[in-house]
Amino acid sequence: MRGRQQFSIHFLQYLDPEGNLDLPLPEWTTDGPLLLSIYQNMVLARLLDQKAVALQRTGQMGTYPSILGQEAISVCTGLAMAKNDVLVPYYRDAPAQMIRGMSAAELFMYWGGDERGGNLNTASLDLPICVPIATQLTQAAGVATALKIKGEDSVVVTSCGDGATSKGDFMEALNLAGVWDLPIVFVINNNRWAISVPLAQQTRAPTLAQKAIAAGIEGIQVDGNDPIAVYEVISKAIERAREHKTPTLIEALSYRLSDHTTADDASRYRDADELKAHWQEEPIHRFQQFLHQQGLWDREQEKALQSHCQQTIDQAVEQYLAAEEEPATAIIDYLHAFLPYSLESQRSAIQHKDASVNTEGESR
Amino acid sequence: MRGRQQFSIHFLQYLDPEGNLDLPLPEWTTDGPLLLSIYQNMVLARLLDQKAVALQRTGQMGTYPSILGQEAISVCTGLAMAKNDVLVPYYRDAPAQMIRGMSAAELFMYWGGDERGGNLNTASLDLPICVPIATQLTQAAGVATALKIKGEDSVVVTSCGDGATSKGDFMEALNLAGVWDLPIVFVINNNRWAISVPLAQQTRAPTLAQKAIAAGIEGIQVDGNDPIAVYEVISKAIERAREHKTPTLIEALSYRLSDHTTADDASRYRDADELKAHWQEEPIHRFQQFLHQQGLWDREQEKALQSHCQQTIDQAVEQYLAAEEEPATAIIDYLHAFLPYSLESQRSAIQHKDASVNTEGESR
Amino acid sequence: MNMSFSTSDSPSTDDAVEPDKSPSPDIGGKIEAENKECVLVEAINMALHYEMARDDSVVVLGEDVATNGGVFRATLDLKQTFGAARVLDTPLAEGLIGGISIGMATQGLKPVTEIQFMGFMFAALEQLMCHAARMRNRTRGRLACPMVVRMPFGGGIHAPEHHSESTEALLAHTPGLRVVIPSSPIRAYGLLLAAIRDPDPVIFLEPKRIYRAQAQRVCNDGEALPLDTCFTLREGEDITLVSWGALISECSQVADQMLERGIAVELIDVATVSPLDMATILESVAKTGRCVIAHEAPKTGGIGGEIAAQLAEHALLDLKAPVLRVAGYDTVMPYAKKEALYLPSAAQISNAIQQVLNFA
Amino acid sequence: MNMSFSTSDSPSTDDAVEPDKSPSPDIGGKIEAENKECVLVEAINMALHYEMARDDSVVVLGEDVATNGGVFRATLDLKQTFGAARVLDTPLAEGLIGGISIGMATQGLKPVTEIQFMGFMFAALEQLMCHAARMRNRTRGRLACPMVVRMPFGGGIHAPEHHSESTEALLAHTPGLRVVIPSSPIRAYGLLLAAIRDPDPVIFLEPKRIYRAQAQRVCNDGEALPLDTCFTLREGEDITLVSWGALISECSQVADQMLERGIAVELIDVATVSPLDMATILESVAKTGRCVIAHEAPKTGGIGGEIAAQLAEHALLDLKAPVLRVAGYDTVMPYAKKEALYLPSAAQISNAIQQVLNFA
Ligand SMILES: Cc1ncc(C[n+]2csc(CCOP(=O)(O)OP(=O)(O)O)c2C)c(N)n1
Ligand SMILES: Cc1ncc(C[n+]2csc(CCOP(=O)(O)OP(=O)(O)O)c2C)c(N)n1
Ligand SMILES: [Mg+2]
Ligand SMILES: [Mg+2]
Repeated sequence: MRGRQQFSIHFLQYLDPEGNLDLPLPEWTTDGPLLLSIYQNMVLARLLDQKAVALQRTGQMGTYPSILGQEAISVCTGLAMAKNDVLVPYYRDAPAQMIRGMSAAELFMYWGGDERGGNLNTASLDLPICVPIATQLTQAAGVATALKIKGEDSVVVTSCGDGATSKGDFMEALNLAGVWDLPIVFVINNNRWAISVPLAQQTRAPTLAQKAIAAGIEGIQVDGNDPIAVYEVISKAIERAREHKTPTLIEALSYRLSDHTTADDASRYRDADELKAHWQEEPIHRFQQFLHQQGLWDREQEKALQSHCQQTIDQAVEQYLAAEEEPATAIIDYLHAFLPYSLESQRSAIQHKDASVNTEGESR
Repeated sequence: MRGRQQFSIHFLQYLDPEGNLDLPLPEWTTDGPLLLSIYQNMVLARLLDQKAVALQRTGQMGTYPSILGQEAISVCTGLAMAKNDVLVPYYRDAPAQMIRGMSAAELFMYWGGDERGGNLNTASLDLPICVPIATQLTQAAGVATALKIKGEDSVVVTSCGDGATSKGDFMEALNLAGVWDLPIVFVINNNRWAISVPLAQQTRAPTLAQKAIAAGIEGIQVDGNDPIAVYEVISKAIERAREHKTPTLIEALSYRLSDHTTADDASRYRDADELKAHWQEEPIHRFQQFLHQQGLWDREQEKALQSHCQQTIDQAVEQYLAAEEEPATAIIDYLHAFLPYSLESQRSAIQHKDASVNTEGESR
Repeated sequence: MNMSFSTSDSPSTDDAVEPDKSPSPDIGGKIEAENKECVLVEAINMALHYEMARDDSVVVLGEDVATNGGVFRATLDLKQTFGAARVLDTPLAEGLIGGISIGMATQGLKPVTEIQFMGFMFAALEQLMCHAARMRNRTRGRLACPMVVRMPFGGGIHAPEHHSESTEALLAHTPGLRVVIPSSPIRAYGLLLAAIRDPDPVIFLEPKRIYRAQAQRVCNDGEALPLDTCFTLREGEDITLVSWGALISECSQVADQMLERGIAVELIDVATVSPLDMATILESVAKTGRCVIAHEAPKTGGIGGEIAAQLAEHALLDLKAPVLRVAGYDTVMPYAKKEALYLPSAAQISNAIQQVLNFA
Repeated sequence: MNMSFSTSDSPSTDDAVEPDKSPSPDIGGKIEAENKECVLVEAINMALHYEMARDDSVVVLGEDVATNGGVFRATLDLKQTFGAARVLDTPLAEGLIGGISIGMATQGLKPVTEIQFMGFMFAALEQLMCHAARMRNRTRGRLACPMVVRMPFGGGIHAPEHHSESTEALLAHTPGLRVVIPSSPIRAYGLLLAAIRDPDPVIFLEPKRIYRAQAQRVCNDGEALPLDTCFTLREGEDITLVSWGALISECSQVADQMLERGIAVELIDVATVSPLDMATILESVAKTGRCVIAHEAPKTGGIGGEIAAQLAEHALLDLKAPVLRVAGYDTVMPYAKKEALYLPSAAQISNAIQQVLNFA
């Protein structure tokens, strides 16, 4: 006896790199303010990203992972989610986090080496970003399980990079989402590189979306630099998750136009021509062209937007640089809800050491 | 723009549960001695398994995981491999290990709590069995990498259960096999249960073979109780691995007719009817019917085989029970190639303690 | 799959991150305090029943914990009583189990997670050490991980490879994790309740060798024990004997024998190996001047080393003799045939005590 | 993918599991012993070059180690020199990296594996602790794991979260693993050669804070250092100061300051934290009667505790004062802004010494 099971993976793109339409627009695109919001958030994201790099370069912040060229994915993620949904982001998702309430100052704080950057200064149940690759994904599955147990109608959106799909956690989370029918959307930012390792050295799978097949769930590939396609796919997946408690894996194809982080030098391992070619596909120019074509955007608006963003960012920088330092004991005060008595003497030692650092200067 | 990628998973079966042919036989089945060897090894495997359970029940051996009903998979694995191939087995692969040189006494030793059971008393580079689920799979990928680096034409066969496919290691290994073109064959013994957890609670994927799609490699599902199909699929996969350095994932559908181990009681969680139904599909009866039909086997031969197996097993039991104990210091002597001098005093303490245990009896 | 997530039993999670060490006085009459003669694993089961009834936000998950009630039956009947939405059989993946527990805990649930054997915890360590232990700190208190990870541990039951290890020191060296080890049914009951109610992650290690050893009368009154206090099991003037887990029985035995010979052993059950209650131990050693520490884990780098080091730091002048440790050898846990050779014995403990007492 | 597995450079693996601590005298003239002024990370790179040239069975693997030469450039130029078949960029999965290293090692190769930062080792622990550490024992010597796992560790470079931890105690408490920590270019070179040549798994922890600190003249002669000996960096009669890794520089600094005040510090670099060479430390303390131990890892359960415990066991009568430990606090490693507050400082070490010296 022979039998056969068939599976397929679709790819979706509305706007080509020139901003021209490949397909008839989905219905929601009649919502002009939403289209503009996508654009405005992408521009803000890019300018903020530039500022973060500048802060690092001038010694005012630590190592930072730029999201240059991948703004569409994160912005559409943030805009497609409802307020009571839960975001479990990875470290190139600042735009989504900010749409959901994180301040730019908090972003700077986090990468400036200050834990308060993970507080998000809100009552949100979003998880903070996650440095150990892919570990957020099983946590996200746990969040989705909790929402389901609690009978809430909110959903989880979680994200990771292409490299992260090689780590077992990725598949474990996908598999659980399938078997427990979890209200969750996985978004892969496939920017083609994991530090110096190109996608072709991560996997032989021609798409990352097909990894969904292993878990028996829906997988789809989308042009991650086409905000229309990204928003369409993410919002539909969120809807499905909310209404039918079914998970989706989305592979958003993009490209890392920057170095991996400010500590990296991609010219060591990456072809200049490849980089140049991908600049032709980046999302902001493409979307601007489209909005122009649709008569939704002009130079005046652009100018106003730029200056508004600049102002927001300047304020954030100011706030960041002016922030008072946390007390020394903060390094132990948040370890447990209550300080175990056995740590009391260490807590005083920290205070004492801080005093001596303050009077003697950096004593190391 | 819309695009679509297609994937498919095939299922293969030659013999139905009554031993009747579904498909024309593959060419290698003209090799009568091979067919008989499959049968004989399956019978030996079953009798040995019974003995192992009996040894446990009578307090002469520790916890033991029976392979009742899954003999075809492991026997065909062992027979399809070349001598210089490397087996990286899981704990229901004793038949394959024995075909490759492990003695029955070593099997008893291992489950009797004696490390010499992992020595395999041979110069083989096969790995010993692996208790932490799925961890053998990435090791197997490493073995395959080594074979490839060394330019050898041998291949690796590795195995696991259905439950193991939920653990990240499984996917990590599959993915590496794809991207590094490794000469490796993964065999899943899908016996439908992971202790008390049925397959439907492990994954929503309708087949386990489709997990190969996530790694961009070949996957195939086979009736694991049909020795013809199993041997065909495994030997073809080994051939491909040897000649083209391409990996394959094989899902062999079988059923765990026994409790999970001698420490388990499956009646607590498993329907008696389900168990009964699956007894109709077990491989030995099926294959015996087939051999009868082919005129390759008769009652006399069966009788001779049974008594030969009994003899082999009795000898092994005798050897096992008569084995001299390892010296006490064996528990530290194999930790490193050379005992670090800091452990010398512990080594003498072990000797000393052993002496006191021997004179005072069990002192705990 | 047959897991029903009904909205009707949606838990109230208002007080999810609030500390709560006292039992609710009114739990709708569902549970009556009863004295039950039970063994350690039954006491754990009783505590789980109690707390799931009291607090809707408690959920139980792990491999084989639901339908099968756990391979040691610690979670018996929980699924029947509290439903499939609160008692979850997970796929086979410890990293996943760690991760989902964290995710659930951040959303106001209180997962009580089982790792089937401590030897299988390794795949979960990334989640436990990098995330569970840090979530509160990383978010400056916004999110927390009120979760318990239960693991049977230790040797002596003639189990196969990887089923008999004692690696509590790895967990105890991880700031942000509490590590708790009961040594009797009563302490198992009270400490598990405390662990579940603690607003932070607690690793709860169950000495499986004594799962079904001596029964005790345990009062099912929902009374938790403190999570940061050693238990002085018997007082004595001559020497302090410090241990935890299954070895407490050998230690008691030795203390009995010693008493017959006129030697009064003060026996301390550490119980909460992290954070360590050194105050109790120091006070005892200040009195006795002598100390022996016994544990199953390999000696080097075990928690016994930390205790001895703190004695060398804070009690040097009290010490009348070297601090001896009776512990596992620094080698891989042997298979069943030789595990007795590895495990610290009463004779070894008693020898060490004698040696310390004989010290000039 | 561009990894070419040509059969032409098939390594000879005859002596794969044979111990081999001496450099081969004849390596075809490919390498000439040269003195090179280099920093620690360069010394590591030099040792890797040396040993890959000398021994065909050595392969290097990890994330970003091939084309990029490692994020710290420790594996620079290895791929160019030895080819893509022996220098492998792996997919992003530490568990996988651990597993394939073991698989390779069992087949006669000698993998030298990089975990990009120690903070990412956790997913590999199941492989390292359950398998690498046990393969020889489990097969009664039939198979072995001659592999090295290199990991940059420790704080002080203002890196993001999870890039600054010191969790060597977890590894050192695992029988079957050796744990080695160099504190200078010369020791990095010699210890790494020894680690690669050792027939068993060695964890090689690289103190990244001093990767590019003070250069030293290192002789590229393939001479390995012993793997089970502390290095006494300076002798002194008054107090023993024990440390390892990056902190050795603060310790030297403090020793200098002390000398100016007439106090002779004996400074011991533990270097091989497992197995521990206690003989050297005990001998020193027998002479000085006083001891301070300094390490970056959290104090409780750190290796300092083990050393102090052994002093309390074997040197109680030698001790003229409590054994003090200067260590990290028992908390999560803080982010960059506050890492200096966490890290033990020269001032703290010097205070501890003063305290011990002042002890009646
Ligand atoms: C478990 C783990 N291993 C290694 C690293 C170091 N590291 C940081 S980012 C990165 C590459 C991630 O690539 P990808 O998933 O594609 O995300 P991208 O950065 O490209 O967005 C690596 C290896 C890490 N953070 N965590
Ligand atoms: C990492 C790990 N977790 C848990 C266990 C305990 N355990 C032993 S066998 C088993 C079920 C395995 O099921 P499956 O993979 O289907 O193999 P089968 O036993 O059915 O052949 C479990 C959970 C283990 N050995 N290793
Ligand atoms: Mg990427
Ligand atoms: Mg199974």
